[in-house]
Amino acid sequence: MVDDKNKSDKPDEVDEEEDEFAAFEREAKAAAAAAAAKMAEGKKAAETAQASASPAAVVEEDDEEEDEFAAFEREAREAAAAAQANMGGGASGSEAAASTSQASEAAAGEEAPAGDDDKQAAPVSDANAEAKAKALEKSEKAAKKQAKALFSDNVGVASQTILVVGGGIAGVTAATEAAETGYDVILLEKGPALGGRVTRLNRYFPKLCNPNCGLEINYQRIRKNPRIKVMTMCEVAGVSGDKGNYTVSVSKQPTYVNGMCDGCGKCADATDAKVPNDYNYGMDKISAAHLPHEHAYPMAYVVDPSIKGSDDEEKLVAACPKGLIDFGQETENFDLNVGAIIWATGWQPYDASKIEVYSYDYSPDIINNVEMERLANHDGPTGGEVKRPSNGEPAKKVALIQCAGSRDQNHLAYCSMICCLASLKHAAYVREQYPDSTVDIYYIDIRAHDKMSNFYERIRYDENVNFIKSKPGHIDIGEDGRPVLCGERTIDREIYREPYDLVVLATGMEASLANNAPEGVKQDEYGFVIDDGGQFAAGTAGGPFDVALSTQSATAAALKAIQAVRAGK
Amino acid sequence: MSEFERKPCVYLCEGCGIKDALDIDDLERVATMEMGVPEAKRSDSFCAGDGYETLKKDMESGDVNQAIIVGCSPRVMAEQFRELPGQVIRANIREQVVWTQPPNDEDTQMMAADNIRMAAAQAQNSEPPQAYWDAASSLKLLVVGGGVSGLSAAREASKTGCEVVLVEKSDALGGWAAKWSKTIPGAAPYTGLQENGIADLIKEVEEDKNITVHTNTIIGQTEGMPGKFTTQLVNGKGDSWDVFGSIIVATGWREMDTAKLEHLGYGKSDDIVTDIQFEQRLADGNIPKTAAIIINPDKEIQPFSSGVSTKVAIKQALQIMQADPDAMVYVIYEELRAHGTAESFYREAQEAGVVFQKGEVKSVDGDLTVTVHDDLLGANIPMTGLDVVVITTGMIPNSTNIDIEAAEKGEDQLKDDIRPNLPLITINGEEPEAASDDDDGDVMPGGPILNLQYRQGPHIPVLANGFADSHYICFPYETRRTGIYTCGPVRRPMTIAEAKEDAQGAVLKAIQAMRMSNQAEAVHPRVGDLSYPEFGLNICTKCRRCTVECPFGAIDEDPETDYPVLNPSRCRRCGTCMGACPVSTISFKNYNPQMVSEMISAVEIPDEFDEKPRILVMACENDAIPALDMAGINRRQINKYMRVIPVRCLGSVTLLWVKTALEKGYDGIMLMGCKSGDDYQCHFVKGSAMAQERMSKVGETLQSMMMEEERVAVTEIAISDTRKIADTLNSFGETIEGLGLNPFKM
Amino acid sequence: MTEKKTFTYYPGCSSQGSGRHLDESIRAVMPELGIGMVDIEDWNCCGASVGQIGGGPLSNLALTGRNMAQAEKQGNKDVITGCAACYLNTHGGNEKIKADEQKKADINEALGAAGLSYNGELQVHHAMEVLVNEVGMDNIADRAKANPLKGLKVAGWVGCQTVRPFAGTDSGGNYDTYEDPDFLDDITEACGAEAVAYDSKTNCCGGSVAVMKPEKTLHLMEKILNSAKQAGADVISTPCPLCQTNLEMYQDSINKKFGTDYNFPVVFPTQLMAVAFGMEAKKDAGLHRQTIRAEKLEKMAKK
Amino acid sequence: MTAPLPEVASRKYDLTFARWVRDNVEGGDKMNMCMQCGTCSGSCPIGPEMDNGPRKTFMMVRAGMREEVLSSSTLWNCTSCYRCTVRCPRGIKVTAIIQGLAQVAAKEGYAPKGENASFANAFWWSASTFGKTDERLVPTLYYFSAGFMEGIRKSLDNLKIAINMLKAGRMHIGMPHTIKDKKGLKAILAKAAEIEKAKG
Repeated sequence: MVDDKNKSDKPDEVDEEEDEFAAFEREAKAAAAAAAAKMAEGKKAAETAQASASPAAVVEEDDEEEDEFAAFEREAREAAAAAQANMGGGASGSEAAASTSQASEAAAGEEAPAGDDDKQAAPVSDANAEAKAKALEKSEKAAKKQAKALFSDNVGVASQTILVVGGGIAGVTAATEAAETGYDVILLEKGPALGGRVTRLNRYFPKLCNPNCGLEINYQRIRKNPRIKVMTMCEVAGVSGDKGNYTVSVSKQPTYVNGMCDGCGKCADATDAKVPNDYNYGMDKISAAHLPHEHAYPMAYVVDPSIKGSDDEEKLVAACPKGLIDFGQETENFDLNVGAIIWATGWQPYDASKIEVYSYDYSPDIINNVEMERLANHDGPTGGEVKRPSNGEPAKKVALIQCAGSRDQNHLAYCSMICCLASLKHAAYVREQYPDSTVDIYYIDIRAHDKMSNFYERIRYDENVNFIKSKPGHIDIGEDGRPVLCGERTIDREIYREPYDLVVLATGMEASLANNAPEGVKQDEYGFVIDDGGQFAAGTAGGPFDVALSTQSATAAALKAIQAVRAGK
Repeated sequence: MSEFERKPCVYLCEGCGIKDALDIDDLERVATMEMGVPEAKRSDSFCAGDGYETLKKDMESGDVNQAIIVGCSPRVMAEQFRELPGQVIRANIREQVVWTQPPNDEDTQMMAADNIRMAAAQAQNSEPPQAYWDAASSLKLLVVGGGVSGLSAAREASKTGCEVVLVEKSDALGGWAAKWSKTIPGAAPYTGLQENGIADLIKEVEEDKNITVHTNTIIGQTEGMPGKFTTQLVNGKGDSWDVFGSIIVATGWREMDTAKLEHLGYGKSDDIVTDIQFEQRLADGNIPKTAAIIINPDKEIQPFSSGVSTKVAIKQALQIMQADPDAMVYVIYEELRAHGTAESFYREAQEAGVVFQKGEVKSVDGDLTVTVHDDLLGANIPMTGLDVVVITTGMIPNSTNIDIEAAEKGEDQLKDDIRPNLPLITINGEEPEAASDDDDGDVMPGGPILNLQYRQGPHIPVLANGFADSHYICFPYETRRTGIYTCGPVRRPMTIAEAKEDAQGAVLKAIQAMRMSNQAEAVHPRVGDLSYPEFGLNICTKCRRCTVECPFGAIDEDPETDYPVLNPSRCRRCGTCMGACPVSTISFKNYNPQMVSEMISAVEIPDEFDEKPRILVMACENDAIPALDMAGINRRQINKYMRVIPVRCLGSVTLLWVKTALEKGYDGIMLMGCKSGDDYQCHFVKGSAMAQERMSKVGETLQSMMMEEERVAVTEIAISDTRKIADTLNSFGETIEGLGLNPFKM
Repeated sequence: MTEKKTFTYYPGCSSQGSGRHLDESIRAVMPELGIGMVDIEDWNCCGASVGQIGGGPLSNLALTGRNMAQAEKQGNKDVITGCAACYLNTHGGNEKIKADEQKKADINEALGAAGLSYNGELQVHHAMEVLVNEVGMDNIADRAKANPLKGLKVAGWVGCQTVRPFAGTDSGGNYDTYEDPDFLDDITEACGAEAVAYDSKTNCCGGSVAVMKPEKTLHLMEKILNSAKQAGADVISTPCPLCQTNLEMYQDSINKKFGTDYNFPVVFPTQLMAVAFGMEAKKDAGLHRQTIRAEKLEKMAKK
Repeated sequence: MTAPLPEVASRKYDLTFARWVRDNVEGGDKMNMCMQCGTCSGSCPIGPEMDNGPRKTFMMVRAGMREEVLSSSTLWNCTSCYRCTVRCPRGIKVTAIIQGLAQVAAKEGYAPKGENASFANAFWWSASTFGKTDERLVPTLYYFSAGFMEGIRKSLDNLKIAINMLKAGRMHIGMPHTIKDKKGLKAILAKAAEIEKAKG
């Protein structure tokens, strides 16, 4: 029997003449707990009173086959009620069991509730009562008509369906927000699973929380919502038509798993062929039949095309209990008719080999920032330890080079906005793993805007993280194979040649559609999508944003799409 | 008396390697004979093929209204089962049993059998939830604030078929935007000074028949809940009442206290002005020959140095140069935060001849001599002969109404709940002390905007530095007052273009909230959930734990009787109230203290001679359970004595369950929730924090029962801890085995 | 070899002095690859990089103006030059004249003083650009079948001025990138030799500063030699006459200063080609012009 | 140079000099685009020899520090390798500006004796007189420009090199090569100088 000593500490703000009352109360609870402790299985303990329904009667007797347990339990309740009955001040026993109708309706005080901190003001005769009641009655009548206007479908449109292209955080947000507002959505994803760029990030700034936590909630929303139809391995070839009536030509690549895979993993056991792991940007290998990654939604295996025609082909076909593996699968092309299109095609890291001065192709210890996210991730090639890819030793002296490709006429002319903050994260990863490590951040401006400036302060607090205002001229490879940064420290005018264990290039954000946009899409000079009344950009398809701004723009895009399909012509 | 007549049936799935690792006949015996489920069916897959057809036929015919599907994780194949009428209850024996335990092993079999026992107990104590009402009282939108954010919100809502009431406390619409001579470019090609455009927006709003505008009006008070916000509109002439479905607070920002700019010379000369004052000069065509614009870096003076100040400095510098190409304009900055495509605007200013100078302003004298420590020249340089010195100012959010005096209650709502200066990472383990001492910032002046008649106080909760913003990165419109959304600079510093897009986002969420409350469904994160907490007032002791601890202020107190009163559409169905109630009298139709107690008791506890301990694991279904699934997906071996019950949030775990488990004979109990504290990751704000606080008192109780404190542990598991969760459970298993069996084992 | 295209050839001042062997090997190999060459009539100095500090900008441009005027008279639309500095000034000047009406008028006014004029129809190309864009590696490889330089290890040192000044501008012939160009290694391979991995590919030797203040730039040249040694090269091949001369003539100052023992032959790619084409070591390849003789290459060459 | 050089500014950060460089030095129109990132100074092969380097020079121009800029050693150490120009993220013609400033410094007499300017003058003398650069006279004139004794010393240093070049036939013996129409070239150059002066 657990006594309830631990109940003595009341919520802190209860006022002082409480002691005597608290003693009684503890006693009552002890009695109630004692009864509950002897509960056996079977009927529910206490009838629950409907909070807002008609006044619940005092607990009736249970029906006939009430066994010995229920008697005990009824006894416990009466003891509790009795204990409260002889309490000073509090409501009397019977009243305790009386129901409360919607208190707020009847007796809201006029001005802000005065009285002690934890008790709402006793109701004063409320001159506004009838005004409120009249307003309420009027609004209830209006609500019926309003519901039709707000949630009804506009007849004049060929298709009310909203197409979302891209299954990253922006696409998933736009799809769920539009579907939960009552509209049918088709969500196209080029890859085998949703999650896009963020599911391959280790942490988000500024909270250093894991991106899959937010994605899990979004996947729950998708699982529950019949209005969202997810189609993976699909890419848009072209768009024609106009607001309210678009025809979108789609091509779907085969995964050679034809039908509802339940993720049992038998096909993976049937082959030891390995392929580069796209999830980790090819930094390690994975079975040719694999889940895209541990948090993949939809959780379905995909088979790498390299198996087709290899001698493992039959083994895989035989291994699948549901007989889903079919190497006859071809690319399918089909058209969709939709009312509005949300481009959530996201971004890709700028190709670091194009920045020839930084010798990205000449040393495995020179990586880009998305590869650093994989290195530090538990599901990454090294299981989360930031090591030198060349020899596997811990990376104790790390350089982070900002504006690698961004703010550069020869590469990306705009600032990609997230790289400074991503590098602050990377400094945190290294410092957390190796207390004796040093991280040098080479920057032009640390652009930590708004609340991110707190994040910048919190990292700057660590004196092993040095901020060096300089953009390195080039990177040589030292005799010992370590990358050597060469440049000028602009503050103290010193020319440096500094070797490092690991160099992370904070490469910028290039719009995925920058160089291969399907025709029919309006774009700006950098390849970011521009709204045109029926097609809208969500997230980084429309510009360099962080996740908070991407999800904000995706929610706005959902509204614009809804307005487009409602307005019709 | 509940009239729901349970017709359960067990569907034993044998596919995915289950029948190779478990004795299905034994499982069927447990489900039917032991747990009394009338019928059990088997198939290689109930998610497809004829297995699925059988399941579908059973439920559509009404023979079965509780399908207990024993197989894979509830996170898989849910799309298949969502169309079936009636309740679907999942027993996870694939990811959590077959993939984490050795096959054809006695303990594996017992674990699977226990999972079935728990699922059956769950079915016996759960019923499908019913909607608390069949229609909302109102589907009208209230927008507070007549600046560009509020005007845009009103228009966007009207364009989506929604009726709007727009309330503005001053006598004119337009807010700050009406004062700007030119504005910052917000779209491609991201260059070029823009026309203000606010006059057309005001005209659109005034001519829109869907929108009713009330100027000189503030909100007297607001009570009720989404779908039924009864609000008093107060203006000089007479108060009026109206009822709204949801509310958008777009009260924007106010100027910072310029007294804090003294060290930058403000006040020493009329020609040392703020950017707001300078805007007026630009509007009047009063163009200086030489000007220095200081991008004010100080964190203490304003919440933070925002991107907006940088863009304003660039805009005003560009205006001078375009008016007079021979003018000399110096923009002095420490970090030039022209992030994203604003880089093109920065380049445009450089092209026009504006000089950008990195340095720290040491002093600004009355004769307009600005002494700058020019980092790049490495010297203190006195800049003389300036006509004007402009200082950019920060945006203080109007999370409170500065024109009315502070309310007595709810002061703690206005303190930032993030200590912004705490170092982010712990280095070699020891707890870092805060970078700066003032942990709890000063309270914001001014009274409540909406004067919410909520038990927890009249204000909308704010984050660091007073901005009424979401704490989450993936959910920018998440709010701790359901149905009340904020947009524009009250949320974070924004330009006009950003505020217009933000208004679109907030309007979508407001309309969505109206639709959800109209259907009595929960909003994010448990979207669509019909269940809601019911209070057994007969044994309620009015201890107020539920009303105080509810993260969303959904429970008020009846002014006469002090009993808790639920406002159902405010509720997010997380169960924190259920976890708080000392007498466990709060329950949901499909998730209640009784149900989980039964599930705990349903597990077969081996007697002490079998040397087989039992560990109860109550894990958050949003992060810890997926992490456990993923440990299974990666085939990581896990302690074979654990029995896992998913909970909606760790905050819903009640002490009754711990007591039941200890009495039942469990040897150890582990609670797994999300990270708490300043950078909390709990989707219900403080579920795991609550659990830690409540469970901290269990230690004394255990000692009083001569049991070791280590038997009950609370740990924080993130969704990415798919390796750590296996190690945590295994090491806890070893601790328990070290402590020996529970002395109370019957 | 049938003549494919004729260029007006601008040899430049170094062709009569320190860069004679570049001029000789160019004159030898180009016809072999179908590139006809006619010297610019009475060509004058281009002003190189330091020239413009001596004279004013317009008079400097006039030097190029005169060359262009002379070349225009001879009819061919395309001018070819082998020296980086000549290409920099002639091509740069030519583009400036063509792009700016005012400059064109001033130049023609100045040229008028000698009865000359230029109306800007010419296009100036670098010898390497012609080899890459006009001739192409396959033709070189075919021609080099005569005497492939088997076993010769060559460090391709492109240097800086040859590829950089007009990088990225379409007028720059765009035959290779400026940070990591491959054309020199391609030529080496086409000649049957082995192009070693060479990390000082685009390092600067110090250019005119090396001529004026050698002590300031010896460490740059040492790095270039050291990388070639590390890479196991037998010879360094460079297209720029100033680079060739600097690296060759300062090797003993470097050895004195750094205590090294470099004795590294520095040749031109056109010399490698001449040998690979089976042409004469002296007359065509000008191997006798090396102050540090390339013995291994000489053994391979036909006498 | 077209417009006359403004005198030293009365106050720091006076933009008159910067605006003058913008209008009169090739590539100067883009100089204000400099965001002080340091790529140019960081890429310069001879960076350590320079007192300020191109980046700081641009900042000093902005700060109106005319004297310091024109007498800085940076202007005389540029090997014109163009690395700074191709790498500048803002597309500024760094080499052209530095060499343009060197031209101004030489014209205004800031060029230190015995430095590149003397070599440049010798080079220009040979080019304008013979129409060709004589690889023997130009270095010799340069050696002696820093004084007779210095001239002797430098010539001896390079004697061995000269002999090698002679042996290899890469140093011409006899009168310097010249173009045929020397008179015509002289006239052209004179006219060009005259046009330039007229532009003032």
